[in-house]
Amino acid sequence: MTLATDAPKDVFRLSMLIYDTRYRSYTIQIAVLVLLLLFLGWITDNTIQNLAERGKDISFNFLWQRAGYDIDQQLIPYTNDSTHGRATVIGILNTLVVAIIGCLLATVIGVVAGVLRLSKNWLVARIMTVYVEVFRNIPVVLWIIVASVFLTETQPQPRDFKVTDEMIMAGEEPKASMLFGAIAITGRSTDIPAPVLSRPLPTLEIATVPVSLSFLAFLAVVVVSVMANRRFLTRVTAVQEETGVRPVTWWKSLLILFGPSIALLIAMGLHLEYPELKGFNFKGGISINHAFSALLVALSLYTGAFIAENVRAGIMAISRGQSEAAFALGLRPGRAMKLVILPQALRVIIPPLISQYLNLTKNTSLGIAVGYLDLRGTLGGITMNQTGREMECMVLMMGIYLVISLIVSSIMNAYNNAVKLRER
Amino acid sequence: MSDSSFVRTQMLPPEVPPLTERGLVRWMRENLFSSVLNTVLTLAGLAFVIYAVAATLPWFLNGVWNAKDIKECREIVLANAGPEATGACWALIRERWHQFLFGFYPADLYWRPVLALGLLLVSLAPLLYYSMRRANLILVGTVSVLTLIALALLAPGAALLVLFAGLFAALTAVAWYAPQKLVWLTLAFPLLAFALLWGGSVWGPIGVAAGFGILALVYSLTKSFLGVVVATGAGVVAAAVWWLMVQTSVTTALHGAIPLGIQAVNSDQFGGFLLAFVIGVTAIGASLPIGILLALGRRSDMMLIKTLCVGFIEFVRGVPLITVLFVATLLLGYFLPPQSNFDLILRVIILVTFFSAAYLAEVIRGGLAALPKGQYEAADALGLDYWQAQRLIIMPQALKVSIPGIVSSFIGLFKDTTLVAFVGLMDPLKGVTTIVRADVAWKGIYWEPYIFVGAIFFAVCFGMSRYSMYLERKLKTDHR
Amino acid sequence: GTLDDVKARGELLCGANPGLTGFAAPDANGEYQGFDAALCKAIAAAVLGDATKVKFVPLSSEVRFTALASGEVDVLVRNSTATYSRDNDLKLDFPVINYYDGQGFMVKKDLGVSSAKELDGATVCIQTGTTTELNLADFFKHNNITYTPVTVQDDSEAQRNYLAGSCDAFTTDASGLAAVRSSFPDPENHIILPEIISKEPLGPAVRHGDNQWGDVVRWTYNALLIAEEKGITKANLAEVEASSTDPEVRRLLGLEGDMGVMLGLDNAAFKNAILANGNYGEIFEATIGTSTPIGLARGLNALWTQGGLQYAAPFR
Amino acid sequence: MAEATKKMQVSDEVAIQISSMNKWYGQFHVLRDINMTVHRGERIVICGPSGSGKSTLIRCINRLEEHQSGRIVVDGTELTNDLKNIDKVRSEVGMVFQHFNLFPHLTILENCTLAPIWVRKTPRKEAEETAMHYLHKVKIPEQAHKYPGQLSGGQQQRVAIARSLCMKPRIMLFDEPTSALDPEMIKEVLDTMIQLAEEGMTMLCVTHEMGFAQAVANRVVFMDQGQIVEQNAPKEFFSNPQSDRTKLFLSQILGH
Amino acid sequence: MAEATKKMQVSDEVAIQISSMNKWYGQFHVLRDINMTVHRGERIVICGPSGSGKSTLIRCINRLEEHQSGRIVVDGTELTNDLKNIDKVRSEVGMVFQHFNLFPHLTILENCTLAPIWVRKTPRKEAEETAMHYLHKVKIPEQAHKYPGQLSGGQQQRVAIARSLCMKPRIMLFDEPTSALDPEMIKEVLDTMIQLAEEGMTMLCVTHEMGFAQAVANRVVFMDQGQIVEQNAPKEFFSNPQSDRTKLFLSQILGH
Ligand SMILES: Nc1ncnc2c1ncn2[C@@H]1O[C@H](COP(=O)(O)OP(=O)(O)OP(=O)(O)O)[C@@H](O)[C@H]1O
Ligand SMILES: Nc1ncnc2c1ncn2[C@@H]1O[C@H](COP(=O)(O)OP(=O)(O)OP(=O)(O)O)[C@@H](O)[C@H]1O
Ligand SMILES: [Mg+2]
Ligand SMILES: [Mg+2]
Repeated sequence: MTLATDAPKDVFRLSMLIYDTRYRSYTIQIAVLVLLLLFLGWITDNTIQNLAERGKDISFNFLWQRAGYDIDQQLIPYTNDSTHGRATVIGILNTLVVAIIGCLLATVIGVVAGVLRLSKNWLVARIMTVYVEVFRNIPVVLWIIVASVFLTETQPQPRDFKVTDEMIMAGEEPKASMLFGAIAITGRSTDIPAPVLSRPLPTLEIATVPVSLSFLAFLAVVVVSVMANRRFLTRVTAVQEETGVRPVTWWKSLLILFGPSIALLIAMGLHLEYPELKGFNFKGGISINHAFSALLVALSLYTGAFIAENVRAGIMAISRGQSEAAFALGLRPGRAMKLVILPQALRVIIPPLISQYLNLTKNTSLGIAVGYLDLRGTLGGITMNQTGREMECMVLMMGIYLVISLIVSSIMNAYNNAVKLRER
Repeated sequence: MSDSSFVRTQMLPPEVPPLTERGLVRWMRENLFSSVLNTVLTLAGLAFVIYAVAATLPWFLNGVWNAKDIKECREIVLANAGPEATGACWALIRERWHQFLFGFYPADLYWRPVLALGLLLVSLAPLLYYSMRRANLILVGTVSVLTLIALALLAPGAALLVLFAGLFAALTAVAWYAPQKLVWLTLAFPLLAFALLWGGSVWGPIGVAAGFGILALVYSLTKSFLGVVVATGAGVVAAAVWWLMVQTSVTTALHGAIPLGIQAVNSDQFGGFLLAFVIGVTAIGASLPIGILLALGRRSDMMLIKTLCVGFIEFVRGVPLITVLFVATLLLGYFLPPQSNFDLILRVIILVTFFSAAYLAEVIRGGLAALPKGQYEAADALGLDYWQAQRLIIMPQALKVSIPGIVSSFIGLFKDTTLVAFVGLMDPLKGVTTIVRADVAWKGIYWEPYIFVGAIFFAVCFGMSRYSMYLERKLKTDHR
Repeated sequence: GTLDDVKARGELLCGANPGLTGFAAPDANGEYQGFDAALCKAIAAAVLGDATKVKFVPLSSEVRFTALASGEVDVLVRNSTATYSRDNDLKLDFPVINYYDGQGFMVKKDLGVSSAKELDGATVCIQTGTTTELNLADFFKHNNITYTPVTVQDDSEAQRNYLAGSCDAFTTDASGLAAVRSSFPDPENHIILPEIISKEPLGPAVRHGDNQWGDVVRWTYNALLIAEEKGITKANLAEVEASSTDPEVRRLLGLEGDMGVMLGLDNAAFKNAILANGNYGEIFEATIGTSTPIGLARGLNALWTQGGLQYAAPFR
Repeated sequence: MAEATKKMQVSDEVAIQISSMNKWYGQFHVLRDINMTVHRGERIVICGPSGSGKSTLIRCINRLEEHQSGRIVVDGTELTNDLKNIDKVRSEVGMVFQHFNLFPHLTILENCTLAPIWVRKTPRKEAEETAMHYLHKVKIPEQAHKYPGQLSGGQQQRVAIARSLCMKPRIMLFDEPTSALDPEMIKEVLDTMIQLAEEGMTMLCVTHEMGFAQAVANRVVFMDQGQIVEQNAPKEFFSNPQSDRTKLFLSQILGH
Repeated sequence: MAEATKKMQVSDEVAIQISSMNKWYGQFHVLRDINMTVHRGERIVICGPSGSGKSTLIRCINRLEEHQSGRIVVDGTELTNDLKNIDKVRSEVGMVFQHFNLFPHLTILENCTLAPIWVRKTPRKEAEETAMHYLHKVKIPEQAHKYPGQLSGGQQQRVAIARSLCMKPRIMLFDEPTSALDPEMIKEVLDTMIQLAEEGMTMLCVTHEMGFAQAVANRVVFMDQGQIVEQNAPKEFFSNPQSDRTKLFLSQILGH
């Protein structure tokens, strides 16, 4: 047996920077870092030069200047005397409201379409296939425009609702009338009754945003009833575990869930304020403009088509064996769906579902096609135009979109980690 | 228990199922009316279909194909179908179809984009079918015939036509005899397409190609003493120096000496589907290598590189494409040296490329993750270096698995090219439609251009998505 | 400066609105036509001696000023209103005003409205990214009445919404209103309200600080005006050139003096500019005048001699 | 032991009665004129070439497939379209599949208690006790709180058997319970099944494990082309097959 | 034959020298003070319970894993962090994996010629000839133009061996080459390995095939808990194990 000689001294040679696995990765990373810094420096330098040449500077002061333009959909008070900063907030809220309602609608549409696509009913399955394929394969901008055109071109005008004395004399009907006497869909907006309180609690002003105490109280009651219902259901489950029989719960649940809030609303004097034709337009009630509706409808239908595919794939991914095993154990189809198929399918469906939510949120920026004043329309549109601050507006706008996306995707990752199937 | 013993002496022949199990009756019972709920659904579906058809069919049927403006259209509909009827005015499409397809590309040069499209499809063949001779032949043959027909209709002149016929015959022959050789066309296609679409001096594309030559040269010269990764970096730097600093003067000089070229077309003349394809195909094609690098970087164990790649990917995926397009038009100018200003289309393509690279990186990462670790180990154990292992072992497998994902990225991107209208480019959906409707003759026309453009989008995207589903199924079976 | 760049390039880059009927829009061949487009062609003719050496860059209202500032275009001729903040904050220069306009309203006749002040509570269609939305807000605020804005992306969207009844009134520059109305199947059913709520001086814009280039634009435009004043048309130019003894005309046509060279151009520059599309009046009549479907009267844009505002400094 | 099992009492009571049953898949006549009576306590092994309809037959017995003509009576309940009858039959018949079909999102214990709790309305406590009892029986009580993905194939199949047993079925159906398993694991599962047989469970088992058939079956049924070709006590069946098809089949099965 | 193989000359030249080598995975000390000398022409079988570090040891020898202390000298080249040395060692050491790890997108022939062409820069023609030579040797020349997916496991493993041989390695490492195979196929592969042994290849083989060990090994190394517990000539190793652990292990292995 020959013995190994002593290990050679580990002297550092320059070539080790490249050949030695210990140093090589540092060499590469430092090289990349240097290149990156050079690149960033180059860009910064160019930017400074360009700004100087065009006589501009970087400043976000415009956010505190008067905006001067009007926005027709405002979730918090805004007038043309408000600042650009506030206009931006309006934009963000408008983006979020489309995104959130759109996600809900798209989920409903997608789940229904996905399930119907798997239905045994040939006709319905075919219709759903056509829906999914048509929507998925045509640009969403077209759908937004089509929705807008459809709403504006095919619906009646406010004055078609008008009933004049002559018409009553002649016994004529107006050309259009409100749905259930409460909802008016016109070529320019959808007007629905607004809930109004006759004995509201006072309103507080917090950081220039008015906060209605009535609303807070309502919210609190809802939260409490939901929690109470939870407690109730846990108790029911406990009873089931004791006796094996689950007590009938639905009406008690309903009572606990809705009773208190309804009582509160009645106490505060809730009634509906119906839209009424006054002058050129319907007044009173809540007016939902068509840019919003068109964007919402188009995005929900478009994203719904994708979600339908995810749902279908998710359900199909659960092998037939699972439902057969459940049936063989004597579970009814409904129970099998709830206890066996859905919990598994959801694991498959939810990750792509959330990335669809992300897409929908980003696609709200296409409201530009119908003039919807979301974040892009306010900060990245009119504000940018009126102030000429492209750099600041774009950076701010991308930053906000990024934050929204990152929040959504971190929720996705947390969920994925939580439901991962355990394997050996 | 001998009473339970039984032997069949005569085998029973199969019988036809009972009447209730056969034919239309059974089909209807099972597929339309199997339960109360199903019956309700069927009736509702039927009502919907009937309503939809009744609402739109007359409009289509009353369509006018031949009129000089919208007023004439309306008169013809009035005359043919009475005062209450509505009708489509397809005459607009008839007059302006070329703008929807080609934008303002010179009409006598339409053959160039058509030829480029034909070559694109041919050069995809080796990627899609690898070395399957029959599939290659069918694809190349069909494409050749269709392209030749289209070219003949555009009538670029008999001499050119004969030339093209020869070219496609040659390609078809290659597809049959040596399908793998088509890869050369694939590699040359980007420059070929550039030369065809933009025209101008032939030296430009050759100069660009020379850059890749320099990259390869520097890499192979320095590989032995710098190691593969560093050598790659050196090659890239050298090529960048060539492209950014040297190339223009050399090609200008060469063009001065030997002026070879065809009529140049400015990129602002690009529009319609030509523009959509140029942006879509270039961006996907160019983003593939970047996407691969990002995906590799994201899996790298070097912290800095990984962080950079993750940061880039997450950033791009977190912002809407339209903001990226606005950056291309509004901000890119700030980041580049003063006075350097290049073509809007080019700027848009560059940013869209980075955008889609981030998405492709995720697709490819999925493909890489699907590879068993053993493949890397086997490559290591055989002594292949990093790039060799990537090129010969890892990428061919990872990309094959990723093809469906890449195709759907492409579909998404292709649809999203319509957004360039918002930065002033002539996309088919909004850009061309807007200018067409600004014409006094067609003012007031609405649905027809959208239907026309939508139908083309649908045909292209649906075709591709079906194809990628087919591929997915095929890959599933041969990956057992 | 820009002049040298244009000459070196051999082509004028002209930022234009791709879809404003009568002012600028590409025709079936992709050639830009219209009142604004004609000015660009005239500038190209003056600088390069060839009216076809102009490349129109379609710009949306949102990117137009950036495009100019970043040098993507040499001159922006896109119905842009000259305002104080654009001049100073955006660092632009408006060398001339080629069209005096004002913001107005159009409503349907059967709405029964005869003054903009009666529009309380109305819905108004408006294109975003322009001065019009600020004017609109100011007007309603000043008159203490309310409105609901319907913001749209471009001109054709605005018209569609207006026609479909999405809004009661459509507001934009009066010239635009006229142009739009003319294209309706039933122009007689729409009226343009008498109120003009703003001054909208529209003109070509150039980058601040490049005075020579600004001069080129200004004097090319002035040349067109003087030509009209002096009765020089595209048709009679050769004749005038041969016969005229008016020293100003002779200077204008480059027959006398070194006027073109002083500006860094050719002496025949202004002759070429006139030859491109004719004089101001001819351009007006050919693109937006009463004989066109758009049918705008000269109004404020008549020569000063005819009671309008178009007044060119003397050519000496 | 094996002989002891076989000698167990088979009662006269009829557990399953199939008469003149036919089934088609579309145009394909998959089960042809099946007649078969299974007595309580009988253990029947069904074998036959692939595609002969064994699985289909077994699945018809708990109505995972519908038959088109003839009658199937299980434990006195006839299988018709009546949902109540189907529920009744399914809760009395346990089934074990080739691919186990455990619910991967539930622990072993939850897999076993799911049906008792929701179908039998057993209190959870009791259901869990029963489940632990059967998990003891199949020798994996210590895995109760793991997930199916964490167990080996043999263990999973034993859980599947325990899961069925938790419903206290009177009849058990097995569809090739060992064919997806590695050789070492087959033994574990067969042992469990033999133990079950010893306790007198009525069993129908599709399997190619001829050792098992010889050890525990009262009767071996051979199917081909959707028909019962031959049935007999295992001894006679293996030593003295009557039909040519059976002979051919046995030579292939035992030969290799 | 077997005895003949064993009597083959073992040279004095050292092929692999491992001294005081230690390796950790994070906190886990997986290889502890390994000392081992392999002479050229030696055939060593490594065995031991699962998780004892056999695979890790073998993978350290061609640097698929990095060791943290001690030295490994292969063919005179020390394995350090120097990439050049690593490349050198890898091109002289062939490795065969449990799961073959053939490249599924390349034909058998391409699998075999890939490394010679790209690493050794052999002309394609020559590389193909060599490849066909080794495919003949492992008795599957007729499969050269098929893809790995079309071959049985045993055939795939033989291709994997041929692929390694095409690099003309001086040392071959095998990591449980037969454990993923069905019994019939194991023999094919073992035959190939025996043939290789007869030709005098230096081999390190992790395997539980004790028959193989007795037939061809010069030495059997027994590992447990990351340490070499016992090594000896096969005859003594099997007939007269010294350590208790070895005895226990052998009784399990040979017993079942
Ligand atoms: N859902 C179905 N639709 C149509 N044909 C089917 C269906 N299920 C099974 N078959 C066909 O019915 C025949 C019997 O199938 P079955 O699964 O009962 O056979 P088997 O005897 O269990 O075979 P194996 O041993 O392969 O499991 C086969 O030819 C099969 O192809
Ligand atoms: N990448 C790794 N990270 C952490 N621990 C590891 C890693 N690879 C292996 N181990 C652990 O190191 C120990 C030795 O593993 P090794 O694969 O060498 O065992 P083995 O003797 O080959 O076992 P087997 O016969 O199961 O293949 C095991 O306990 C294993 O869990
Ligand atoms: Mg079966
Ligand atoms: Mg191992």
